[in-house]
Amino acid sequence: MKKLINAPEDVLVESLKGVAAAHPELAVDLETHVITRAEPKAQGKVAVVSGGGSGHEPLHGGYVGRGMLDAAVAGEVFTSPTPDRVQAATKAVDRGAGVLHIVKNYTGDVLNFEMAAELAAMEGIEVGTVVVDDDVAVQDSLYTAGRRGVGLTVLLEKLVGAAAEEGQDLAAVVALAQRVNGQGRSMGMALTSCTVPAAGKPTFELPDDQMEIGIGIHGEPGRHREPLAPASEIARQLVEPILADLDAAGPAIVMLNGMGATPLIELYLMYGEVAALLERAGVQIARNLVGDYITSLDMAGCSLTVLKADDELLRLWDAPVVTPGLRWGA
Amino acid sequence: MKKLINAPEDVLVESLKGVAAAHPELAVDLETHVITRAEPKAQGKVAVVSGGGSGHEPLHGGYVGRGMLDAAVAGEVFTSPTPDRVQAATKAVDRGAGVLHIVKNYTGDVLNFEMAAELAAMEGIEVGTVVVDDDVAVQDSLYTAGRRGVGLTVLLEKLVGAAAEEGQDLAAVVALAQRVNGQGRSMGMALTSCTVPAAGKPTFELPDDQMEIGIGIHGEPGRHREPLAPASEIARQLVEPILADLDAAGPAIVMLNGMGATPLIELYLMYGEVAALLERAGVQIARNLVGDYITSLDMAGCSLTVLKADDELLRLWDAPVVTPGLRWGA
Amino acid sequence: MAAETVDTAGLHDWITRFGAAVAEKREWLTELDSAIGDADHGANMARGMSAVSEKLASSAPAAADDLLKTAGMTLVSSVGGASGPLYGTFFLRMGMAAGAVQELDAPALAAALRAGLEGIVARGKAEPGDKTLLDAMSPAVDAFDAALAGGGDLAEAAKNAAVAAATGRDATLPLVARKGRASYLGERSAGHLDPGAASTALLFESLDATIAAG
Amino acid sequence: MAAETVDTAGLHDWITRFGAAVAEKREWLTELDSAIGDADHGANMARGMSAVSEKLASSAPAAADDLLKTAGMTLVSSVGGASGPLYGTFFLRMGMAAGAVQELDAPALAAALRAGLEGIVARGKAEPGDKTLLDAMSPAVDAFDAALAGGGDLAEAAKNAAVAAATGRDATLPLVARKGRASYLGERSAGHLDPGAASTALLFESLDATIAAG
Ligand SMILES: Nc1ncnc2c1ncn2[C@@H]1O[C@H](COP(=O)(O)OP(=O)(O)O)[C@@H](O)[C@H]1O
Ligand SMILES: Nc1ncnc2c1ncn2[C@@H]1O[C@H](COP(=O)(O)OP(=O)(O)O)[C@@H](O)[C@H]1O
Ligand SMILES: [Mg+2]
Ligand SMILES: [Mg+2]
Ligand SMILES: [Mg+2]
Ligand SMILES: [Mg+2]
Repeated sequence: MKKLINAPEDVLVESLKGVAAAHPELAVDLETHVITRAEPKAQGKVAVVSGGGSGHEPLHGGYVGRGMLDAAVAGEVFTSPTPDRVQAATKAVDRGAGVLHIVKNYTGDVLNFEMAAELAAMEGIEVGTVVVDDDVAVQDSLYTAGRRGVGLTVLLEKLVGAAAEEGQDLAAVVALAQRVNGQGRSMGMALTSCTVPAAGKPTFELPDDQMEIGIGIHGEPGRHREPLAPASEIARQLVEPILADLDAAGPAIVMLNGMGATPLIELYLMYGEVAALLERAGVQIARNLVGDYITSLDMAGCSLTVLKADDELLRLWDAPVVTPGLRWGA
Repeated sequence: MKKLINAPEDVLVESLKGVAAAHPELAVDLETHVITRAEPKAQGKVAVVSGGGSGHEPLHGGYVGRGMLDAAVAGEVFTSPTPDRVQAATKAVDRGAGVLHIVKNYTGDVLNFEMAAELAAMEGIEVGTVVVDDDVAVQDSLYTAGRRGVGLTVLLEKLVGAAAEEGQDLAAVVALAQRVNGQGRSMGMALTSCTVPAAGKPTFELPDDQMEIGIGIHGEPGRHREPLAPASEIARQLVEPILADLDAAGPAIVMLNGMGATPLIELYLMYGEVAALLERAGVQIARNLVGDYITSLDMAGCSLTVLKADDELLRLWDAPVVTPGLRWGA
Repeated sequence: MAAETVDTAGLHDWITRFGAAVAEKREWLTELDSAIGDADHGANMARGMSAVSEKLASSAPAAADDLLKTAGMTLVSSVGGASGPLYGTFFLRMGMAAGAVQELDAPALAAALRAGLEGIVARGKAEPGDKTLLDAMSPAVDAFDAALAGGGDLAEAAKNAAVAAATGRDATLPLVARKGRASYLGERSAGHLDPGAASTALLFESLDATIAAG
Repeated sequence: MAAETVDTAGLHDWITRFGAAVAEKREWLTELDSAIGDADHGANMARGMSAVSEKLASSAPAAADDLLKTAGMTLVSSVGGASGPLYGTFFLRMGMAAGAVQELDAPALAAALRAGLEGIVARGKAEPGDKTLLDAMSPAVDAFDAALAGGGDLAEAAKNAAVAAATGRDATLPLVARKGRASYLGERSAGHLDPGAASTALLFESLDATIAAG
């Protein structure tokens, strides 16, 4: 395992120390692993909280700031944070107008945030929850854990953060979150596995001439493995399952995301391929992101997220955002 | 070789296509590989041009935009662009107030930009040149090619871009560029080699328990190889040679840069280590960047850049910048 | 002949043995989770159980319910992931069922285990055959009950439960996961043991060892 | 007996042979550059020489200077890197020295080669022993001159130049680089052939083959 770390068990806290050193505009609690804005929002505003396992940086801590999250809770690598820490974040940012929990659909995240919401209710804090489940690689079914929450989480945090920032109430913010979740889909692939520091070796072995299609963001193996293909073919394998699941004709916000070890030159190349396919299918890309926004440690690969947009979503998208990971308009 | 590409020989143009698709605010010439702002600066403003081999993204194309570069010229991977293309960029952005060429100190870059400046002179365009040579891994000497230009290039492009944007004349912009180059230093290290697409295999082999200290940004082997060490020790090996060469006590702008395949969680961890060492040495980090700003394809590793700052440099640093790679204040 | 009750010290011993087993098998649990999950089950359980040990070392409650609830709360607040709330709920519900007593006889322990199991079902909403820790825990608790119903003693119940848990763990091998992270793999999840079922088998193996030693 | 002059077609043949040699040895040149540079010398030279071939195929100039200058300009505008301006300057200066003639006799070719060499020195400011392509080119041009001065013919001059270039290439092996990318390696650059010296040896090997065939 080759990583810029000291002891594997210290990775999370030491990385948070670096975040604290780099971003005086954030308050980083090294005990609870909760990141909040140094300057909290005013009383009476809905607070937006997200969190999950670490290893997806800049998600979630990098999205704390004006126009996006009020707090992020960082779990151990790939492990949902515990309920007491989610509750600590919830209490820290509640401004009397309720708190939205943005949860990615994994059993661990759902259970821990559920328990946290129970704790919050006991203390009289109103909590709304959205469970993001946008990953078309996973067949959805009533009888399974359902689809995973992946790339759409980034777009949702931005849009919902803008709505909360402009003073929308909890019901409106929750409704917006549900709506965004309903009209966004993602699909990912990997060229290599990632290596969890505590495990010390790659989660899966992928021969030099193979790739995994349909991976999530935790080094889980994908839906299937196949021979390494050119970017144009990979693009097709990302675009088609999304469009099979979502009628995305019309304006859209599109993200081509790197998994952590994919250089930008490749991401742009893939974006060119993907944008051409989408546009041929009638998707009008109104806004886009190309870069590392929700990663999987040192995995090489990428994911595509397509969110159907409208004037309201584009307005919220363009609203100012000032976070380490996304910044514009201010 | 595992990359998100089609044919190796098409990587550059196809990646530029993606840049064009992602950034309507840029004009990308797929013939000359020149990237300019879609909305050029007004007549009478100094233009700032940079360029070099590709594979360092977001450098340089990702720094074209308001407050930074007017044009970037993308060479083949790790190969300086040719003089005619630099000249095409120079002509495209000249607004009658002269053009600054920002050149990283490599024989190829220096020779090609030199020939381009000769071509520009023949057409009556005044060109000033700064050759960035900040890499303390390389011993400087009158009899060698001198130090390489690496991370400082990013900070210099930002600062000089701000000065040009606010209307400083060519002499002032050149003087600023020289001053910045004089008071910034960098040092890099690699955990893995990178793979040049056309070569198809890693430039050097690095055993699983070894690292290279003092690498550049072209997959060149470093000054020496040694056993893989903890982040704290690596931080020391980056900080010490910089401080041995530069009296950096006082305010500074610091960049901890990823080489392309290093995840953000590791970069933040390294930043924590580096910031602590610098502060112990009397460096007051006034501004910082942590992320992938000048990369080496898919190399894993990082580099540290320290630039002595003062009120004037901090003012220019804080000036609005709107580019794909750096954005704030607007 | 083994004792017919287990006291708070015995429950503590069980938890200690489980912690040791998890620490010993940590890499194996993580390996199982690498194949069909995210390579952290060993780390998760080891982190949680070492937090429990520390907590109980600093102040070991005298009552059975306090001990079990402390273990549960500590797991909930130190593990995260799926296994944290699930194992945490198991011990919390066991504690609630056990009540403020100093020792449990065989039927009381059976009732507590059953309550723990039901707590996991209520939280995780998995069913037998979904390829989760339930596939080890549910047959184990059933076997415990069946042994008592058949006139067996505590030792026999614990032994049978341990065997049933191990059998249940092995039976997850061919299953296609329908809950948890492994479910994302679809058909590819078949052919691998479920990591949670593997740690649950350790839980009942440890209980058996405790009773046998007691 | 070989011809005592080389005409424009002969120069064209030389360039074609050089292009073919570079294409054939492309991977080797890149490998040499991987060891002490940035793994692109083969790609650079191949890209440049194939651009030159294409250019000359579409319109081959009749005069020696036009031919050489076209080759030089095409290299300058298609290669980039260090080798583009250097090899480009070499052919440009050769062309300027050759003048608007249809053929060059041995002394004229010698003068043109010398002018090309001096162009490289003026551009790159390297000295013999710096571990650059000069270490092959400088002895090659010297050997060419020496053969003529000693009464040798064009063929002998070309042969001796090729041998001197190859010897010069091999002599770069132990050198510590002082110019170009390899200089960043310091002492570690010793023990490797210089990639540019290797391509320059191909240049003179091709010249020798052209003259011998002519
Ligand atoms: N809904 C559920 N009900 C019961 N057990 C579950 C459920 N979901 C997951 N599990 C168990 O949790 C185990 C995984 O635990 P762990 O790896 O620690 O958490 P995570 O999946 O969050 O990484 C699985 O092997 C499975 O036995
Ligand atoms: N200053 C110089 N003078 C002469 N030759 C040089 C000089 N610098 C570099 N070279 C030659 O250029 C070769 C490298 O060419 P190439 O790899 O194509 O360019 P780059 O170094 O820009 O990648 C070196 O092997 C060396 O022979
Ligand atoms: Mg996990
Ligand atoms: Mg090069
Ligand atoms: Mg797991
Ligand atoms: Mg080279």
